[in-house]
Amino acid sequence: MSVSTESEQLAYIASQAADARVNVEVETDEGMTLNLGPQHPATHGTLRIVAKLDGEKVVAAEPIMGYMHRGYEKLTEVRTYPQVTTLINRIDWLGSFANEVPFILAAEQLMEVEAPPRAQWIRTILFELSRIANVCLFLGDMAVQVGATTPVFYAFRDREFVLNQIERVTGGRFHPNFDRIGGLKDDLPKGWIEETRGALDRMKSFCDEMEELVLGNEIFQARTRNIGVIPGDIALSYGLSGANLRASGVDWDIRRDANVGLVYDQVDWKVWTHPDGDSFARFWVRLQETREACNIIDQLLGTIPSGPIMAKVPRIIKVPAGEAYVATENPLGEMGYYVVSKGDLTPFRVKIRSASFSNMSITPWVLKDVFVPDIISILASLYFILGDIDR
Amino acid sequence: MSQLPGILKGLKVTFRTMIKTLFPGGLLKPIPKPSEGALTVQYPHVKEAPPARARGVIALHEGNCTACMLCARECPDWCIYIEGHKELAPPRREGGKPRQVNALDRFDIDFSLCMFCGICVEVCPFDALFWTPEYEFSELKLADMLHDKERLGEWMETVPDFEEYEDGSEQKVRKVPR
Amino acid sequence: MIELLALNPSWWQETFLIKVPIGLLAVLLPAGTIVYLYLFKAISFMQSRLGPMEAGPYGSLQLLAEVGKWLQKEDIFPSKADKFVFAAAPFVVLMSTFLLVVVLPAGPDALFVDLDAGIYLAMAVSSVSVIGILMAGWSSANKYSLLGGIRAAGQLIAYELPLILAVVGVVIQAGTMNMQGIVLAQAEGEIFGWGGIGNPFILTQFIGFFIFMIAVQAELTQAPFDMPVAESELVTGYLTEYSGIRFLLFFIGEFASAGVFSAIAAVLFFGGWYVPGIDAGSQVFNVIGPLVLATKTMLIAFLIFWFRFTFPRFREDQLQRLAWKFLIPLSLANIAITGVLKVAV
Amino acid sequence: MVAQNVFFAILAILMIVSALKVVTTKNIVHAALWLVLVLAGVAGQFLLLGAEFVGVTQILVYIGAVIVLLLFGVMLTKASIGHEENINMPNRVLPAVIGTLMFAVMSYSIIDSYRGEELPKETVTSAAMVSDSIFSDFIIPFEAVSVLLLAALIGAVVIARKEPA
Repeated sequence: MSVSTESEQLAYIASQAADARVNVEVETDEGMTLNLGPQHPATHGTLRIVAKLDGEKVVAAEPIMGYMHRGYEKLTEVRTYPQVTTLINRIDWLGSFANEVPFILAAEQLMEVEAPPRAQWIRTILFELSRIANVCLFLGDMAVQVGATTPVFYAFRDREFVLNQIERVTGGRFHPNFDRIGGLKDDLPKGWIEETRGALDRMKSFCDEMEELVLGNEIFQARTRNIGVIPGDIALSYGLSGANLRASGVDWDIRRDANVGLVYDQVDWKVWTHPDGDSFARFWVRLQETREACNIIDQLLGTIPSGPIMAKVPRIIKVPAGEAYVATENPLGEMGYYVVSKGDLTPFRVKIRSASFSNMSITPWVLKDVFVPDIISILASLYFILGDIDR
Repeated sequence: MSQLPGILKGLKVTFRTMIKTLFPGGLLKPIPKPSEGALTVQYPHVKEAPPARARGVIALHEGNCTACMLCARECPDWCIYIEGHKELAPPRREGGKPRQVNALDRFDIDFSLCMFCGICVEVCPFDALFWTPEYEFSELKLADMLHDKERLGEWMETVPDFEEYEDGSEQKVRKVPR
Repeated sequence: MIELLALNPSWWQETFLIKVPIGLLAVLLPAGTIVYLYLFKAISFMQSRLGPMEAGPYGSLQLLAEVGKWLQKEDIFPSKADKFVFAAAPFVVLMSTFLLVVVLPAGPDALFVDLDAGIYLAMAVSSVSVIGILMAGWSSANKYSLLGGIRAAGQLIAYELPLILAVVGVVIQAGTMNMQGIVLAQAEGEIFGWGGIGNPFILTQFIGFFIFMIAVQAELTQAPFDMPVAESELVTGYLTEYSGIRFLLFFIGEFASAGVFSAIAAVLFFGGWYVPGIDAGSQVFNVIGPLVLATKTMLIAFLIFWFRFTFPRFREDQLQRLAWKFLIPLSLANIAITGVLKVAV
Repeated sequence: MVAQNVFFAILAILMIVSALKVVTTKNIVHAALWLVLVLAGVAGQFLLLGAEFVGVTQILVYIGAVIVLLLFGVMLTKASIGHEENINMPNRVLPAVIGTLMFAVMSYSIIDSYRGEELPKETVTSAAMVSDSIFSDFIIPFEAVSVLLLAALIGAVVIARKEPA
C-alpha cells in the first residue's frame, strides 16, 4: 500500500489497529481461540463470536456485531414517513409486518390520529400472523442447530400457509409494507378469514408435531435442559425481552402490560412463562406462544368489526413536532421506535430499539463455562435475527 | 428404559409424513404418488399462482399516465425515471380549443433497485400503475432489469381484477382499465 | 490364505478380472442405491418434499450428476495443510470400507475370501478408518477440522467396543467367527425345536442388534452421533477443507460403509443370504443369495437413515457417557447371558 | 512357494523403509503414520504365515487402538504442521547402541534356534486352535497377564486422576 501523506498514514495505522483488536487470536497456554463466524452456519447471518476455549470448554466469549450494518436509523432521516415503513420491515425479516406497527403507532401518536377499529383488528391479526411466521421458523431452526434436520423442513412447509395468508392480504410475503399512518393500505379480500382458519389448523398440528418430534425427544432435552440458564434478575439486568425473558420466569408481556394501539384487551389469552430459564424453557415458551397466537387470531377473526380501515389523514403527511416512543411485543421481544419530529416530511431522528440487539448482550455472560456444542444451542435458543441486531 | 417413548414418537412423526407423502390417497390406495403428496412443486414445470394482490412486477397503463412525477418523487429508492413533454391534442368537441396534454416520452423502472414497496402504485392519482403477480422477469444482465414503458405496458395484460372485499368492509372495489 | 497366494495364472485372473470388479460393484452399487433411495428420496418424503427430480426419471441419475460435478471441481489444498497427509486421508478411509466387504458372504459359494476369523477381520479393518479421519482433521490446518477429527476419534474408539461386544454375542451363539458359518448357523438353527424359518439371531440377540445398530450409527457418524461433522457448529468437522474428488471419496466412504455395515448386520442378525423354505446348501442361493442379502441390507439401511433424519445430536460428553455407562455394560451383560444359555441349553 | 517369498520381501522392505522413516522424520505425526505402515507390515507377515487370527489382532489392537490413541494424544498436544526442529534426542548414541545390541542378540537367538529348520508352509492357525492353546496350555500366563493389565489400568486411573483442589 502506497502511503503518501501523513494523515493517510495515520488513518491506515488506525484502521489496522482497529482490525487487530478483533482479529487477534490469543494462543495461550490454557487453550485456543475459536472464531465462530462471521461466516458460520450457526450464526444464520454474519454474527461473529470469538470464543476462548480450554479444551472444549469456553473460557470467555465475545459477540462481535456490525458485519451487516445497513444504517437504517440514518436512512429514515431522509425518507418521508410513508417511505420509512418499507425500509423498517426489513429489520426483522421473518416477522416483517410486526416491525412496521410500532413505528406507525408512534407516528400516529404524534399526529394524534387513531386507526379505526377494523384497522386495529386487522393489524393485530397480521401482527400475530407474523409472530407465527417468525417463531415457527425458530422451532425448526432450534432443532436443526442441535442436529435434527427434519423439523426445519416442517417449519418451512407449514409457515408457507401463514405466509400465503399474509401475501393474500398485503401482497408481499416477506415485506408487506401494509401499515399506514391512520390505518391500513387495503381491506381484507373475500374468503380470507376462512382460509386463515385453515392455516391456523395447519399451524396447530405443526405445533403438535414439534412437540412430539423435538420437545419430547430425550436427546433434545438432554441437549437443552440446564444449558444456558439465565435467572430472572440477570435477564432483566441485561435488558432481555420477549420469550427469552418469560422463559426466565419473569411474567412480563407488552401485549398485556403496556399495550398501545392493538386490540389484545379484546381477547382472552394467557402469557406463558417457564421458571427454568434454560434453552429448553425458551423453546417451550415459544412453542406455547405460537399456540397462543393461533388462539388470539382465532378469536379476533370472529369479531372483526365493520367500518372503514383508514382514519382521516392528509394526503401529504407532515408529523407535528414532538417526540414519541412506542414499543410492541414483537416476535423477538420488545421492539420500540423513538421518533423525534420537527414538523417536517421526514422524521428528525429515529432510534430503533430492536429486540435481538439487547438479547445478544447477554451472550458473554451466558456463554461462560459451557461446551462448544452448547454455544450453538444457546445461541439458537436466544433466537436472534441478524437484521434485527445490526439494522 | 423411560427414555424410549419420546424417541419413538419422533420416529412415528417422520414415518407418518413419509407415508403421507408417498401415498397421498391413504394406505387403502397404496399407489405411490409423491408428486401429489409433497408440498413442494417442481417449479419450472409447475407454476405457482400467487394471489391477485401479490406484488410481482409493476405494469403501466400508458394512456392514463400524465407524467405527473408523483410516483418518481415518492419512490424511496428513486428507481423510476420519467420524461415527458406537453403537446397540443385535438379538441374534444368540434370547434373547441386544442387541449394541452402531457405526453410520456420515457417511463422506466429499474427493477434492480426497486424494493417492491408499492408506494408508486399507491400514490398514482390516475390509475396508471398496477401490480401484477407475474414474477418471471429475471435477466442475465443487471442493465436489462431496467424496464421501459413498452415492457411495462406489456405487463398490463397480466394484471388481474381487484378482489372482492370481506364482509363488513366499506372499501369500494376498483376497476382495472383495459 | 495360503492357497490364495499360490501363484498360478488362474489366481491372478480370478482376482483382477473377477473379484476386484465385483468387489467394487459390491461396494458402490449398494452405496449408490442407498444414497438415491434413502438420502435423496425417503428423506425427502419424510420432509414432505420430492427430492431430486430432474436428472433422469424421478431423479435417479442425480448421483451420477453429483459425481460429475465433484470430479470437475478444483482439487483445493489449504496453503498451510500437510499436503501428503491431506491427500492420503480419504484413501485410508476408503480402504477400510473396501476391506470390509471382502469377508461378506452373498451365497454358499459367492464370497471373496472365506476367512476363518471373518467377522473379526471386519471389525478390525473398520477401526482403521479412524486413522484416516484423524489424518484428515489434523492435516487440514483448520481448527474446526482438528476439533472434528479429535471428536471423531474419541467417538469411534468409544463405539468400537460396543460394536465388537455386540458381535461377540452372535459369535458365541453361532460358535464360529466365520461369516459363512454364522449364516449357516442361522439357516440350520431351530427355535424351540422348530426349524421352519431357521433361527435368525435377531430373535435371541435382539439386545445385541439394538447395540449393534446404535454403535453402527456412531461409527458412521450419522445423527444422533454426528457431533464430529456437526454442520451447525463445526461446519463439517474434518471434511471442512475437502472439495472435489477427495470429498467424493469421503462421501463414498461414508455411504459405502453404511451399506456394508447394514449388510454385516443382515448377515449377523437376519440370516444373510438365506431365506426360509429353501435348503441352505442349494445352489439356488448363489443366484438369489446376493439379491436376498441386498434386500435385507436395504431394509436395515433404512433404519440408519430414518434415525439420522429424526433425531437431534448428542453432545460429545453425552455420547461418551451413553457408550461407556450404558452400551458397554449392556453388551457385557448380553454376552454373559448368551454364554450361560449357550452352555446350559 | 515363490509368491510367499516375494510378498515377504516386499513387506520386509516396506517395513524397513517405514521404520527408518519413523525415526528420521522431523514431524511427530508423520512418525506415527509411518509406524502404522510398519505395524501393517507386521500384520501382513502374520497373514503370510497363515496366522490370520494374530494378524487380524495386530490390525485391531495396534493400528485400530494403539496408534489411534497415539495420534489422539499427539494431536491434542498441538502437533504443528511442518517440520519441528528440536525433535531429535540430543544423546542418541546410547539408544542406538542398545538397539543394535538388541537386534544382534535377537537375530542370533532366532537364527541359532531355528538353524536349518524350515517353518511349515501349509498350516493355517485357526482361531479355534489359538483359543484352545490359550485356555489349555497357556491358561496361567494368560490369566497372569490379564491381572497385570488390570493392575496397570488401575494404576493409570490413579495417576491420571486429579486431586480435588
